[in-house]
Amino acid sequence: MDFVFILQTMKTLLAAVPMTLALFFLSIFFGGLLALLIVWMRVAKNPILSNFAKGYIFVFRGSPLLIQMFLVFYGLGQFGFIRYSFLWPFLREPFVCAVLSLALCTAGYTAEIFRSGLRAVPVKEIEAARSIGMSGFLLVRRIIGPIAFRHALPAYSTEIVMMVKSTALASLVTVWEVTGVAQRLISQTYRTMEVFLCAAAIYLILNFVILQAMALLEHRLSQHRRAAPRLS
Amino acid sequence: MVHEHSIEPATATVNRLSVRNIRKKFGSLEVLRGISLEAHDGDVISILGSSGSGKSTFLRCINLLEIADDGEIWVDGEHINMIKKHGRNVPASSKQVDHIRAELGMVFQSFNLWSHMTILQNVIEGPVHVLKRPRAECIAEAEALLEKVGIAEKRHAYPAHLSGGQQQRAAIARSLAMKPKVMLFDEPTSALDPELVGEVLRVMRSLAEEGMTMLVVTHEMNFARDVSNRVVFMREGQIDCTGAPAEMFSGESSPAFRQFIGNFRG
Amino acid sequence: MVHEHSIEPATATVNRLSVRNIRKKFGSLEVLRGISLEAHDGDVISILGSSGSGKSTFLRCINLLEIADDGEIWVDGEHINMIKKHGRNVPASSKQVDHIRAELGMVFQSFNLWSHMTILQNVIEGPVHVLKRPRAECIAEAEALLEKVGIAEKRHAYPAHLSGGQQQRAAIARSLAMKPKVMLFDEPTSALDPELVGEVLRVMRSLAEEGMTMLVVTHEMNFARDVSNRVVFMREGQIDCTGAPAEMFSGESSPAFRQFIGNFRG
Amino acid sequence: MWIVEVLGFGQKGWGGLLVAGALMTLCVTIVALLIGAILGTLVAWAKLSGGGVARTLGNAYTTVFRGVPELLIIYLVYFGGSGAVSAIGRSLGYEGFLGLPSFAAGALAVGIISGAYQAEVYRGAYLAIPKGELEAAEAIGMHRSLLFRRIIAPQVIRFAIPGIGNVWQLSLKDSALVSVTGLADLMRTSQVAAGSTRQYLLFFIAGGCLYLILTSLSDRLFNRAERRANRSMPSSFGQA
Amino acid sequence: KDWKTVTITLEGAYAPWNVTNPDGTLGGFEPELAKYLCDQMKVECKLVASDWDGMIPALNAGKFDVIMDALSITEERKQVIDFSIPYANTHAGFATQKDSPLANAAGTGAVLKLTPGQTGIAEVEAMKTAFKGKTIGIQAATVYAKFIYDNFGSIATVREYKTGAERDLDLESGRIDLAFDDAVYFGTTFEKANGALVFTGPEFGGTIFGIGEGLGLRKADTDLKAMFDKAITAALADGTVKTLSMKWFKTDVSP
Ligand SMILES: Nc1ncnc2c1ncn2[C@@H]1O[C@H](COP(=O)(O)OP(=O)(O)OP(=O)(O)O)[C@@H](O)[C@H]1O
Ligand SMILES: Nc1ncnc2c1ncn2[C@@H]1O[C@H](COP(=O)(O)OP(=O)(O)OP(=O)(O)O)[C@@H](O)[C@H]1O
Ligand SMILES: [Mg+2]
Ligand SMILES: [Mg+2]
Repeated sequence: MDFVFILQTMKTLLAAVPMTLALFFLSIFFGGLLALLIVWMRVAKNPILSNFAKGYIFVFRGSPLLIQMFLVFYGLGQFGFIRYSFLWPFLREPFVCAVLSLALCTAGYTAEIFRSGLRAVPVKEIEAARSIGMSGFLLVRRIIGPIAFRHALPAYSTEIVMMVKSTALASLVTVWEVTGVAQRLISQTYRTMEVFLCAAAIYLILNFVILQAMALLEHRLSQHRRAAPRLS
Repeated sequence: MVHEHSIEPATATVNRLSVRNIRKKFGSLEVLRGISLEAHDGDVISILGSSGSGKSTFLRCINLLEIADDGEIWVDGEHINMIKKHGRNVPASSKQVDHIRAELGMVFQSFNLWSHMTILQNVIEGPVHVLKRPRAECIAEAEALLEKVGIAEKRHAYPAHLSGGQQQRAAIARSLAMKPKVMLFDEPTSALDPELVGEVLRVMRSLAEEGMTMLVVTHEMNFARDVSNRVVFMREGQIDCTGAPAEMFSGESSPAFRQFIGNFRG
Repeated sequence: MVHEHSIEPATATVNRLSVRNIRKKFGSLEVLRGISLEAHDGDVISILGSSGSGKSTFLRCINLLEIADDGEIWVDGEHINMIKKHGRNVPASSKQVDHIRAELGMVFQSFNLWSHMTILQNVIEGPVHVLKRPRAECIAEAEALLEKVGIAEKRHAYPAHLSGGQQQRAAIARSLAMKPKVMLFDEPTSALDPELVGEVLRVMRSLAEEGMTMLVVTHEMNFARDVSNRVVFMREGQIDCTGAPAEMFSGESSPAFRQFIGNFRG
Repeated sequence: MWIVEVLGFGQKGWGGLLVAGALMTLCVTIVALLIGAILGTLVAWAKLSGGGVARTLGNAYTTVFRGVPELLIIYLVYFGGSGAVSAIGRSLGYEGFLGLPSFAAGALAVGIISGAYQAEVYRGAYLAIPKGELEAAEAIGMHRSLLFRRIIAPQVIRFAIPGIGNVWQLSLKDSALVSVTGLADLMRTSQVAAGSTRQYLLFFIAGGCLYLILTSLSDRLFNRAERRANRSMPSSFGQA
Repeated sequence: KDWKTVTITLEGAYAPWNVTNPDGTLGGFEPELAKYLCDQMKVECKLVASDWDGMIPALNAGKFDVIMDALSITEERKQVIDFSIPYANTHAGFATQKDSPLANAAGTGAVLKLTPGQTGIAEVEAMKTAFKGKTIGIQAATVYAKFIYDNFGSIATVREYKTGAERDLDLESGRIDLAFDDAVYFGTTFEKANGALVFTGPEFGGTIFGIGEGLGLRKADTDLKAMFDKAITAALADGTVKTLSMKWFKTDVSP
C-alpha cells in the first residue's frame, strides 16, 4: 500500500465533495417539489393529468439516467428554438443541466414512493377528518401528508441514497464531482483500485451519515408506533 | 307509536336536525328508500336494525360523507344546498359542507383516531385548525373534556397505546371539542368488551343528561331502552317503526321489531 | 365452590389436561402467579376475568406459544419435559412440543387463518403436512367439518373474502381437523357482531354436546352460564374463584367476581 | 429516411446489433436477479434470525453494497475476481490467464448489488406476515422447516413481488454499467454505434426507447404476477 | 512464451481510428494496420472490442495482450504499461464554428512543430489575446489538456469533457467557443458537421504531445514488443502506414 498516494488521492477527492453535495441537495429539493406535483397529477381525477403523470413516471423510471442526462444536456442544445429562447442562459450551464436531469429523474421515483405512502393512509382517518369539517389543503397538511410521509420514509431513504450515487454521472456533462475526479485521476495514474477504493470510502461515509439521519427522523416520527413507555 | 311510511314536513324551527325523504343507491342496490327524521334539542334517538339495513349509510348521508341521491337535510335550521351535476346530486358549496360537518359530531365504530397524534393533539386538532381558535384556550377545554370522559391521564399517549374503551372515549372527546349541535354515534360499543361498554355508555348517558342531541346506531338494547327518548327501527332501507322506548319494548311495535328483539332478555 | 389458592395434585389418570402451578413473568411484570387447573373428558371450562388478568397468556402457556417460567403441564397424561438453559425454562424436546401442540387445538381471537390458502386448504394443511395423512381422506373429513360449522359452500374462498363469523368458524374447523384432545378458545366471539356471536356459540355448543374437552376464554356470560360446566375467574394472574356456573352466578362466589358480573343481568 | 436505414435491420442498419444488445442486457439482468435472489435470501435470513455475528455481517452487506457506487463494485468483481481466479489457477499449476468471463463477472457484480436490495425486500415481506398466522401454524405442531415451506415462503413471495419489480428495474439499469467489462449490452452497443457513426443523439434516443420497451414488458409481467399472487386478497388490496 | 495467437483490443467507437460496422465487425485505420502487422509476424490475431475506461487495468489483468486504440505514448502510462514504437503521430489544433469571430485566427492552415517545454512561441501569444475570456473544451486527462492549461488556463475558461464526442456536440450548440484536440479526429467531426465547424489557428505538431501513438503492451511481454516493433518498422518502411493513413485520415500521420 502506497500511503502517500492514497493520502494525495483522498485530498483531491475530498475537494470535490462540496460539488457532490451541492448536486445532491439541490436535486433532492427540486426533485421532491416536482414529485409532489407529479403525484398530485397522478392521483387527480382528470384523465389527462393522471395519464401525463403516468407517462412521466414510466419514462423517467424506465430509462437509464445516463441517457436522460445526455439528452437533456446535449440534446436540448441541438434545437434552435431552445438555444434562442430565454431558457438558454440557464440551460447553457452544465451545473444547471446536471441538477435538472437529476431532479427530473428522482421526481419520477419519488412520485411513485409518495403515492404508495398515500395509499397507506387509512381511509377511516380521512373520514374522521372530513367529519369535523376539514377539507382541501388543510386535510392534506394536517392528516394525509404526515401519515403518508411517515409511511414513505423507508423507501424514500433508499431513494436518497441512490441519488447520492447518481450524482456520479454529472461528470458526463462536465460537472466534476467525486466520481468524475476519481476517473480523471485514474486516467492520469492508472491506479484504478486505489483511487476507486478511496472514492468508495467517501460515498460509504456520506451514505452512512445520511442513512443515520434518516433513521433518526424515522425514529422521531414513529413515536406513535413504538410500544408505550412502561409506567413503573 | 306511529308506523312511519309517510313524509314528515320539515319545519325549520327549533329542530336541531331535520331529514326529509333521504334516498341512496349503491349501483343497483337501493340502500336507503326514503327516510325522514327530526331531532329536537336534547333528543336521544336510538337507531336499531339488523346488519345491512342501512343504518351506517344513513348517518354518513347526514354528515355528507355519502351524498344522498334525493331528499333534503336541515342542520340547526340551515338547509344543505344541492345541485345536479352530470345527473348526480352534489353539494352546492364545499364551504357549506365543511361548516355543516363542523356542527355535526361523528363518532365512528372503529374510533378512527389519527394515529400520528397524541390524544390531546387529536382533540385540539379541530378547534385549532378548523375553527381557528386560540391554541391555549383549546388545550384547556380539551383537558376538561378528557377529564370528563375519564382519560385525562392518557392525554400524551398515542392512540395505539390505549385500550379500545379508552380510544372510544377519546374519539367522543374529539367530537365534543368541536361543540357540535348534534352528535352522531355509529355503533359506539360494538367492538368493546363488556367492561369497556359500560365505560362508554356512562359517558353517553351523561351527555344525554346535559341535553346534547344525539343519534345513536346501536346494538345495545339496554341503552336504547334506558337512555334514549326515542327508538327508530330500520328495515331494508326504510323506517319500519318508531316510538318511545317504553312503548316499543313493551310490545306495541311492528312484528319485525318484536322478532328483532326476540333474543333480548332485557 | 372452592376458593382455589392451593395446589391440586396432578393425577395422571383420565385427565385430558392438567396444569400445576404455572408462573410467568414478562420482564418485571408477573402475569401468571401460580395457576393450577384440571380438565377431564368432556369438561367445558369458561375462563373469565378482566382485561390484563392473564387469560390469554395462560392459554398460550398451555400450548407452549409462551414458555412458563415455572410449573408442570400434562396433556392427555403425557408430561411436558422442560430443562433449564441459561437459567430459563425451555422444552427438552422440540419433537415433543410439536406432538403436544398437535393434540391441543387453539382457536385465536383474531382467527389467524393463513391468508394465502383457501378455507379448504387451511383445514387440510395440518392433517396432510403435520399428521402426514392421505390427502383424499383429509379432504373428505374437512368437507364434513365445514359442513358441520355451516360454511361448506365457502370452501374454495380465501379468508379475506369471508365475513368475521365465517372466518371464526373456519378457524374452528381448522383446529378440529387435527382431532385434538383438548380445544383452547381465546375470546372466540369478541370481534363479532351480535348475530355472528350466535352462529359461533351454536357451533361450540354442539362441540360441547359431543363431549369435546374445551377451555374457553370468553366475555359471553350467557355462554359461561348456559354451556360450560365449570367457570374459572382469573384476577391479577391468579385463580380468584372457580365453581359450577349455577353456583357462581347465583352469588356464591368471591366479591370480586360479583363485582365483575355486576353489569350482567342474565 | 436515413434514420430508418440506420436503425433498420438492413446492411447499413444497426437494428440487429441494438436488439442483440437489448437481449444481452436482459440476460445479464435475469442471471443477476437469480444470483441476487440467493444472496438476498441468505442475507435476509442472517439479518432476521441470525445471532449477533450473522446480523452484523448482514447489516454490513446491505449497507456496503447499497452505499457504494455500482461501478466500483463491478470493477472490484471484474478485476478482483479475475485476480482471484488466476491465483487459484496458478496454485494448481496452470500458467497464464484464467479470467472470469465478462458475462459472469458482470452478472455476478450486478447480482451482488441486487442481493443487497432483495435482502431488504425479503426482510420487509417476512415482517409483513401477520404474526398470528405463524402462531397458528406453530399451534398445530408445525416444525420449523415445514413452517418455512408451507407458510413463510409462499407469503414472503407474495408480499415481495412489488419490491422485486423495483429491484428488477434497478438491476436493468445497473446492467448498463457492465459495459466496462467489454460486454456488448444495450448501453455499450448504443455508445459504440454513436461513436462509429457520430450520430450521438439518434442512438441515445434509440437506446433509451429500447430500455423503455424492456421496462414495459417486465412491468406487465410483474403486474400479472402480483395479481396472481394477490388473488387471495380482496380486489381493492393495494392494487394499482 | 511462444506467441501463436495475440489478442488485440480496441474501443470500436473512435472513428476513424477504429469503428464498429453495423454488422458488428470492426473496421478503420487500426484494424487494417493490425492485420498487416500480424501477417508480418506470422501470428494469428484476434480483435476484441472493450470499453476505454477499463482497458489498461484489463491489459494488466491479462484479459488481452495488446491495446491498439490511438494510445498516446506518455511518461505516466509508461509507469504501468510498455509501448511499441509509434505507428502514427498526429497534429492537434483548435476547432470553432465556421461563422464564429474566432475563426481564421492567425496562422490557420500552417503546421507548427514544437518540442516539450518550449515557451514564448509567437503564434501562441497571438492566440492568447484572441481567445481571451472564451471557453475552450478539451477531453479530460489527455496530453492536450496539459497543453491548454499551461498556455490558456490563465486567460480562458477551460472545460473538461469525459469524451471528445460530447465536447463536439457542445461546440456545435455553442456552449463552448473552441475545442482543442487531435487533428485527424477533428477531420471526421467536421465531415459529420457538414462544414459548420472549422480549424482555426495553426496545427501543432512535433514532440510536444509525445512521440505519437503506439501499441500498449504488458511490461513483461518484451518478446512481443520486439516482434511488433519489427513489424511496425516494416510497415512504415514499405509505405503501408502512409497508404492506410491517406485512406482513412486523408492525410499522412506517419511519425
Ligand atoms: N360504499 C358502498 N358501496 C356499495 N355498497 C355499500 C357501500 N356501503 C354500504 N353498502 C351496502 O349497503 C348496505 C347497507 O350498509 P350499511 O353499512 O348502511 O348497513 P348497516 O345497517 O350499518 O349494517 P351493520 O349493522 O352491519 O353496520 C349493505 O348491504 C352494504 O353492503
Ligand atoms: N409478550 C408480552 N410482553 C410483555 N407483556 C405482555 C406480553 N403479553 C402480555 N403481556 C402483559 O401481560 C398481561 C396479561 O396479558 P393477557 O393478554 O394474558 O391478558 P388477558 O387476560 O388475555 O386480557 P384481555 O382480556 O385484554 O385479552 C397484560 O398486562 C399484558 O400487557
Ligand atoms: Mg354499520
Ligand atoms: Mg386476551
